[in-house]
Amino acid sequence: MTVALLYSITGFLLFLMGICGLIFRSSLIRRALALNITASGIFLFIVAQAYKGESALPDPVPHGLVLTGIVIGASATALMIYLIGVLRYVSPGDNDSGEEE
Amino acid sequence: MTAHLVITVVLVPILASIFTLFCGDMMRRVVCQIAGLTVLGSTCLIAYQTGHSRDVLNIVLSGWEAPLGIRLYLDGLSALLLLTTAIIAVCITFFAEAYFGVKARSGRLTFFWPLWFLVWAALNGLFLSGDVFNLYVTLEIINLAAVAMVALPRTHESLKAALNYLVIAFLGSLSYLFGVAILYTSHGTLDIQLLAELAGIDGPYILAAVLIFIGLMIKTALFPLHFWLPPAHASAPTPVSALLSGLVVTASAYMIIRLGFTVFAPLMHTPLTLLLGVLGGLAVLWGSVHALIQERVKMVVAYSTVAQLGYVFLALPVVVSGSDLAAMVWYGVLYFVICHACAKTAAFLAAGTLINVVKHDRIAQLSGAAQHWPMVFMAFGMAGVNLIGLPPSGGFIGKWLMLQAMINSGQWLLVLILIAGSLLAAGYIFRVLGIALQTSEDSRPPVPAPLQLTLTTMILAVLPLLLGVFSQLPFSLLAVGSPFGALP
Amino acid sequence: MRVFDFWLPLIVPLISMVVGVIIFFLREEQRSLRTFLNIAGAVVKVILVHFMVLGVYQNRFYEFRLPMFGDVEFVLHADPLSLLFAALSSVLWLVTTIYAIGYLEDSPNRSRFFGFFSFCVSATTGIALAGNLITFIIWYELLTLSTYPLVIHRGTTDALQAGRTYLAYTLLGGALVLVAFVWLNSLAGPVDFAERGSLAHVADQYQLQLKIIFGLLIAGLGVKAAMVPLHGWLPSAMVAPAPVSALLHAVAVVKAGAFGLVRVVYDLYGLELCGQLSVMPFLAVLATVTIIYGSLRALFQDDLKRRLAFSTVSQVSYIALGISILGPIATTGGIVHLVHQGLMKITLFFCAGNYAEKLHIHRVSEMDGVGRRMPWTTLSFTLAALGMIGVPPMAGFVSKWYLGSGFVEAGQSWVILVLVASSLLNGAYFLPILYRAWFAQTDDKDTTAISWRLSEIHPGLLWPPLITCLLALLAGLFAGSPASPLFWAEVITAREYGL
Amino acid sequence: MAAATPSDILLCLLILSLALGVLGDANPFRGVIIFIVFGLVMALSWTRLDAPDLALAEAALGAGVIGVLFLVALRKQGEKDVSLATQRLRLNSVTIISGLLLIVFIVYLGALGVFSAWKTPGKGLVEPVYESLHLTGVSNPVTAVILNYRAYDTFLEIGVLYLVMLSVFALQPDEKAKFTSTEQYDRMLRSYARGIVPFMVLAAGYLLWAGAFRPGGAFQAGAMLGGAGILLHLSRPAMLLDMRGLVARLSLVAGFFSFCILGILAMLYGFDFLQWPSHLAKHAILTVETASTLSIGLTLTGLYASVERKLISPAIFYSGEEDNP
Amino acid sequence: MIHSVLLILSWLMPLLLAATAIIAPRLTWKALVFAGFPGLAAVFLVPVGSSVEVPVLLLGTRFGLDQVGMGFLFLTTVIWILAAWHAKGYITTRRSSFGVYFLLAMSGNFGLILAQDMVGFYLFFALMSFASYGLVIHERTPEARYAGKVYIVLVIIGEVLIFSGMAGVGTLAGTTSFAQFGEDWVSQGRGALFFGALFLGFGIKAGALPLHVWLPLAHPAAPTPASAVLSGAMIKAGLIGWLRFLPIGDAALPGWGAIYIGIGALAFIAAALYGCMQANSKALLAYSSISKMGLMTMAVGVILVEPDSATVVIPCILVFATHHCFCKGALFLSVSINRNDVSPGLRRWLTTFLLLVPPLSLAGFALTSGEVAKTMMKVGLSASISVKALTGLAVLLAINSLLTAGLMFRFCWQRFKHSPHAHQPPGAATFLAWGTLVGIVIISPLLLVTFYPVTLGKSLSIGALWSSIWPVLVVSAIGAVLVNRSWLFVPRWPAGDMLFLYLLLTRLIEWFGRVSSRFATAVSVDFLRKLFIPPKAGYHFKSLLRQTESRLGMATVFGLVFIGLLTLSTYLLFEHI
Repeated sequence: MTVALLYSITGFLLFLMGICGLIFRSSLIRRALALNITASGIFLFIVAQAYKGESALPDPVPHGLVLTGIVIGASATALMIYLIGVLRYVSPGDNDSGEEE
Repeated sequence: MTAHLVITVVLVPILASIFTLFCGDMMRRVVCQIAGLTVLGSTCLIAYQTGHSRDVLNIVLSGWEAPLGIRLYLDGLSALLLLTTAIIAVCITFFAEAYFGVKARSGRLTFFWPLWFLVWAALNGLFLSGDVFNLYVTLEIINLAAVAMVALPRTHESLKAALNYLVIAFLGSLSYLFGVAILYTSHGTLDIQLLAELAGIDGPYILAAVLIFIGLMIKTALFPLHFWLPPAHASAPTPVSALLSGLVVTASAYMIIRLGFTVFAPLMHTPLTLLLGVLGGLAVLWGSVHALIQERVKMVVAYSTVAQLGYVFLALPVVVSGSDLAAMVWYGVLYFVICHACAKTAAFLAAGTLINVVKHDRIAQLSGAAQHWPMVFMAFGMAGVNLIGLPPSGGFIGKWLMLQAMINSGQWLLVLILIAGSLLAAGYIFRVLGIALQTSEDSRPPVPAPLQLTLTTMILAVLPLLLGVFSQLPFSLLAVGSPFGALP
Repeated sequence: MRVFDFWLPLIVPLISMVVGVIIFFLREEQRSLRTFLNIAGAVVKVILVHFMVLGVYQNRFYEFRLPMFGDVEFVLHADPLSLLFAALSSVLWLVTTIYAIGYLEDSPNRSRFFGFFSFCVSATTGIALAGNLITFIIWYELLTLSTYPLVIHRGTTDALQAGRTYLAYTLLGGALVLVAFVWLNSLAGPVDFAERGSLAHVADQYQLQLKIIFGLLIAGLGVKAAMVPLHGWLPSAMVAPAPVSALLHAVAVVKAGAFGLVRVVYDLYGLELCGQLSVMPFLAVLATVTIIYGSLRALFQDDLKRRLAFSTVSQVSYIALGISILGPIATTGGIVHLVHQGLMKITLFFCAGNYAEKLHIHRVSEMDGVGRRMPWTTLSFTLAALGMIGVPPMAGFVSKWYLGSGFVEAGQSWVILVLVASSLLNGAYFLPILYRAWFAQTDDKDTTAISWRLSEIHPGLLWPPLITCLLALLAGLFAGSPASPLFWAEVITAREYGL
Repeated sequence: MAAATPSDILLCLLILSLALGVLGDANPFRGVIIFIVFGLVMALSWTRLDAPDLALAEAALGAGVIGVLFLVALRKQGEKDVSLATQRLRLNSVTIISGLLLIVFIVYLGALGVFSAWKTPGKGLVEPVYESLHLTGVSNPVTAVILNYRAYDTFLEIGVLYLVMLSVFALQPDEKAKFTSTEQYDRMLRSYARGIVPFMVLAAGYLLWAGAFRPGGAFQAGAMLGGAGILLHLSRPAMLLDMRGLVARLSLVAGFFSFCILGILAMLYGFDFLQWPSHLAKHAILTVETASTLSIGLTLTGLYASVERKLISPAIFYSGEEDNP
Repeated sequence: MIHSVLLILSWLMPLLLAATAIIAPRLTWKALVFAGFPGLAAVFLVPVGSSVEVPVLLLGTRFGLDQVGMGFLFLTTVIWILAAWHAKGYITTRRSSFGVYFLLAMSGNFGLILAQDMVGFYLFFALMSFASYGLVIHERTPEARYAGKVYIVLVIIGEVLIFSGMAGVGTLAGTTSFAQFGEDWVSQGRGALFFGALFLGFGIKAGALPLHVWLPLAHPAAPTPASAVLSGAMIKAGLIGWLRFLPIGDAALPGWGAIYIGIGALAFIAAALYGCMQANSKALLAYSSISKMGLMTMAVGVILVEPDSATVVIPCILVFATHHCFCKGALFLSVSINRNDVSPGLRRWLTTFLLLVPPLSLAGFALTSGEVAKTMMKVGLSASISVKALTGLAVLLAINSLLTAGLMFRFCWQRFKHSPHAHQPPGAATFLAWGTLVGIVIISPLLLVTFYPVTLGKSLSIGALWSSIWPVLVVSAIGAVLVNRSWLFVPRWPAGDMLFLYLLLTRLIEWFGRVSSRFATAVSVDFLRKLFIPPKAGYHFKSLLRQTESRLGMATVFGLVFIGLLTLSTYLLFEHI
């Protein structure tokens, strides 16, 4: 049970839990949370696989990927939260400024 | 020289996106047109050069060779896709300008243009990208921008559709990302060509393949995972839904074909393709039947997208039986996808022109519309010809190749589904045309459709027919760097 | 002159297409320009086709080849058979255009009508000149597309319903033909239509498949040729305006199906293979059933155009019957009937259109004493009807004569009974109409002589039936002369049978 | 390979339980709080797997900014939104079936030997990165990867941030956001902000500079700057600029634009796109980093402001009527 | 050169005149009489055996005049011209339409005689048949329309039968011109079938027994000049058809010959008997024509049995045909003449004498053409048939002469006793035409003798004279006794005899047609659609679709599908390692 395997499995489990959370929760904020957890799961897996042991240097490329992933995940979540806010503000049928009915 | 030309195809729209953020109304229009035409020009040059030199181009970015740095991969397929995207994009740009009209000159709709050019840049980036993770990033840009544009009208339905779309697309991207991660961990590189060489069936490879394929299936709205597409496309403003149905969905279809035939080539001969084929068949039937019962033109066209994309997967089981048939499938599917992009955009633009004039697209109230706006329905008809797959159109050639492959491999059920799909497509296209061609009683003088809208729709409607008749050039271009060499 | 020979087969279908496109963009008011374009296009087309006819007669080689994708090519090749059909459609298009201009004098959206009208004829000529399978399908489907708007031109609900049934049938037919051709293409590679069939190289390997493909082709082409189980669309498509039902359902669409059958049997499968596969009896039985069924149904139709439609259903199957009996005379009969039936049937439809337009008569029961009021139209109707029955000197007799003697020569004398029965049935449903037209008991007691002045209806509507009726008469009367369709049919059969 | 120590197992169990807490918890507010804790624990795990850069980014961005956004979204939601009401996890047929399917899926993966493959991860690209590290102009390998080896990815990633800001602008209601009078903000928050903000900016500057040779870099600095911005927004809205004004747009675009300009310059000098010549690499990376930090910081602040429905706008431009809800 | 022009002009002239009717109807009416002159000129000027080739017309036609053609052309042209002349005075209503149909029928009749090839023959035969429909229906009375309907139905059946027979013969014999017919085509393949078709086809026109039903209806209905031509010339077309098509004088066909003779004899007797019972004088004459045609059918039968007797029998047929044409024509024309329209005195006696001559001639009274024709026929037939058949023939001839005498007696009695319904006196032309025709009848014995010298000796022998007189004397005696018995029941049988059988048949066909068409509509597509697809199916189907679609949209279902696909694809790929 090496470090890499342990964290990879945790990451994989996080990924699956995130998907289940996404599916069984209908509220949008809960879904945003679930998506973030899924993303963290993937990143944990990547970094776990990049870990080469105490003495060896870890592989920086996955780290770079994860960094980019985190930023993208964060911006996507931010957009989602913003949309949730706007949706709550715009009541159904209110034709704010759309061009058709 | 072409290396720099290729980069400009990605950079120019980005610069345009940035400039449109700052300049005033008149300047913005000029910037849009210049950017559009320059990208169109450079894609034509690229296509000509790839067709002429007949060899594949690998462009190294930031100076580092493959495993470390990122490579852009330009072969016939991506050149043709770039060209088609450019043509469609220029038409959408001119259409959107006339469509939004005064509304887009001030207020929040001015931000449509930077978003739109960013999507165009990401599309070009995606078609060129030779790196799996880079594909993820470009795909993510396209999806987030698409979500934003779907939500543009800020009506309740469009926001709900946008949120649904975002959640599903984000899930698709994440599962794709996980697949990429697994590929990297087992092979140590992210470059498509290198991965293709190292491809060998083992545990992680299968998990990666499953995750990537399902992620992309979500993005291309294949049958069971398609429910997000119709509301998103129908409630978005027309230029956006044209962009979504035409280009965004084509991008993920392109990725499936690209990865399917390079990185996951060994898996092409496994029962996985049968599953994809079955889902494709169901998509064709389900989408067509639904398109038949819709009340709004845009919903009809949206469901038609679901149906037409089913064909991409329908032909895959044929690859299981023999490699020479795989070539026919490869060419057939790609040609079909390209013509479908033009035709679908034309259909949506036609619906948009109609909405711009009549302010609604409920089919029931459209009786006699063809009398007032013949050109719009002529364009819709021509686009319909390609969607049905009737001869003069490129779609027909795609279907002809797929049909030939299916018959050679003896898959008669697929032949049946393909034919049924075409007939059902005829059903919903002519349902709309039939009602429009009725003689309407009210003789109030019709508001003439703006020329810029009708012209752009007509150009895009004629394109698939031209691709159908003069199919020699595109096929020779497609043959450059294709995994199967020239069409047998 | 090589270049001219290369481009000519393409120019002929393209003329009417270009005219069609230009007309589309004309506004409704530009009536004179539209008329000029129509007539000019038609005349130029007729001249070019006849130029090609002379050329082919001197064995010049006209072929247009455009590679499409892989080894598939878009081929337009002018051989005697194709020119026969092209000549028929171009001449009748000219006449029908004149008629249509007169008929649609003040009706709405005529630009759209004439646009699709010329598209449809370019499709017909394309089908005639098609040199291989894929070109044939392309024009075949284009024909469906361009005829649909014409069928629903009036825009009424039943026109739409007719359009729907028309589409359902023809697209199904097109799909069957597509599957058959693709299958054939995969079995035998890219195949061109050749004088004596071009499937010899795969004949022995794929006996069963070739039979199934033949069945599919018969079904697919049978839809347009209105063979029995698939003829439902023709009577209901009579809702279309008269010029449409005249040119399309008597000549272009129906003949395209029949012409397709001729092409498949002679230039694709070839005689020996058809004989070898023994599929001909199947076609013969189908044709016979259609002939009898069509005539029987026509007997009980009170609506004039529906009666003519059912008569077309039965008459077109003569061609199929002629082909299915493998003998030179029977083939000539079948091929020449292609032209003769077209001439006679279009006259009948023109007259029906005139009655509907001038006297608002749509039903046979209302036709009492119509001969007195419109003598010239009824005269041409009578002559054409007699021709359909097969009474000399009209063209109908010549083709029935060749069919009859062909069946005897081929030893299939039972087929003559079919001819006899159908002639009787023709008599049974045409003669009452003639009786009503000329001899019926009209209440108005004017016994003055019929006034034969040529002003009974708008000249544009009067002259076309007279011209086509005259053509039918001349084709019958001077069948022996080299200018007649019969002579050309014999040239075709001579080449088909390699005599 | 290093064997898993009990502390690792504990850490993983903690992570999993926190994730369960976030998803399973009935009350959404508590879910968000647990999510923030989850983010911090994740940062802890990054340090364990010696990826300090990621730890910093996760802490600042993942837990920090996103956590705050979730909190603001929750506060804005209020109770009336039914979806927020406490919800039990419905155990109906669909959930059971998918649970079973998941188990079958995991069993199959095990049988496929996926997990055994994960035990010994491949060697990846460690050697090539460290060999040519000296050419990249920076000593921190992660910064080298994201700003030199795979600069194109980071270029597009900045594009994503730029894109999100664009969408936020595109979806703001047209009417100008009304600005509230300053008294509402309590004294204590203002004085705290006055104290901490300069240090945060200084720390961001340090992080930016240290990125070249020690964990840190543009994103972490940007996140820190964002945090500072949010704090400022909470305490003294008058201070900051109107997000949609010209200066704000310019700064937002700075990172993305700088990448473009430098890439084009590289191309003009005959190098590949985004290729920094070794001697100039350090300076190029630095300029890009500063520009991106600035735009990241501002983007995050703008995101926060837009989610809070009040775009920051100086009093001078707009009248003081009451802000719409 | 002149011959070919005449040959063509004889049938072209009436056609051209008919065409002019469109422009100047009155001119056509005036020139009606002159239409027949080119034909008459051809009879005298064109030598037998000359022919002209028109390759362009139809499938290459040839017109010529052989011995049979010459004989028939003579009688046809004479009767047509005189009928035209008679019609000038007789027809008052719708003159131009009568004129057109008259001219078309004339052109058809002349053309079919001259045609030397099958297709040309068939063309003119059809033209004559269809045009004469116009003549039959000219009066527009209900009886005329009914007669016209029966006539046209049988004409069409005739046309079709002839067409199929002709097609068969043409291909089996390999040529379309009559001259090159071999006789072996009958034995080939289905030769018998085509022979039968030709027999029936021309039998209809010639009034052969089972198919004669249209004759007794059409002739009375048609105006007198038309019925004169119908009965005089057109009925002979069927005979010409037989002579042209069938292998006369080539192969011996005993079977077919026997059939011909049998039917001919039956007609010969039964028709005459039925004729006596007719009240309408024109119907009476029609039946007498049928019986006379029966005799000629027997003659043809004899030729078929004894091919080499053709050279003798054909002249007899020609003689008998000419005689019959003139007498029958005169009798029909006399129907329109009424004794008391003429001022009393010498002219009335002359008319009564002239009225009596044709019946006597038809009955074969001494020194009349009838007697000449009958003796010639008897001599001709006896020369070629066995002795036993000869006695049968003599008996037949005797019975027939008795019956014909009876017919004629009844005819004269009806003519003189009942003055026809008030019919305004016909024009002078009618009288003159009738008078000339009777004159021809009177001099016809001389004409026949000059044309066919062989007949002279035999017809003057005492035996022949006696055999021609006794039947007339006997009948007139009986008639004189019966005529003034008022109690006498004069039988009146309806005109059409076997018609009711055919009507039953048509009823049957019509019923079958109705049932099959109802079945066809029943099995039509929309019926099936209503049957199999319940009415509201469309609506339910749509709502079902929408429900599944929305259910698919639910997140949970989506998740299930997502995970399902994951497991399914891993399973699929699982065994593939």
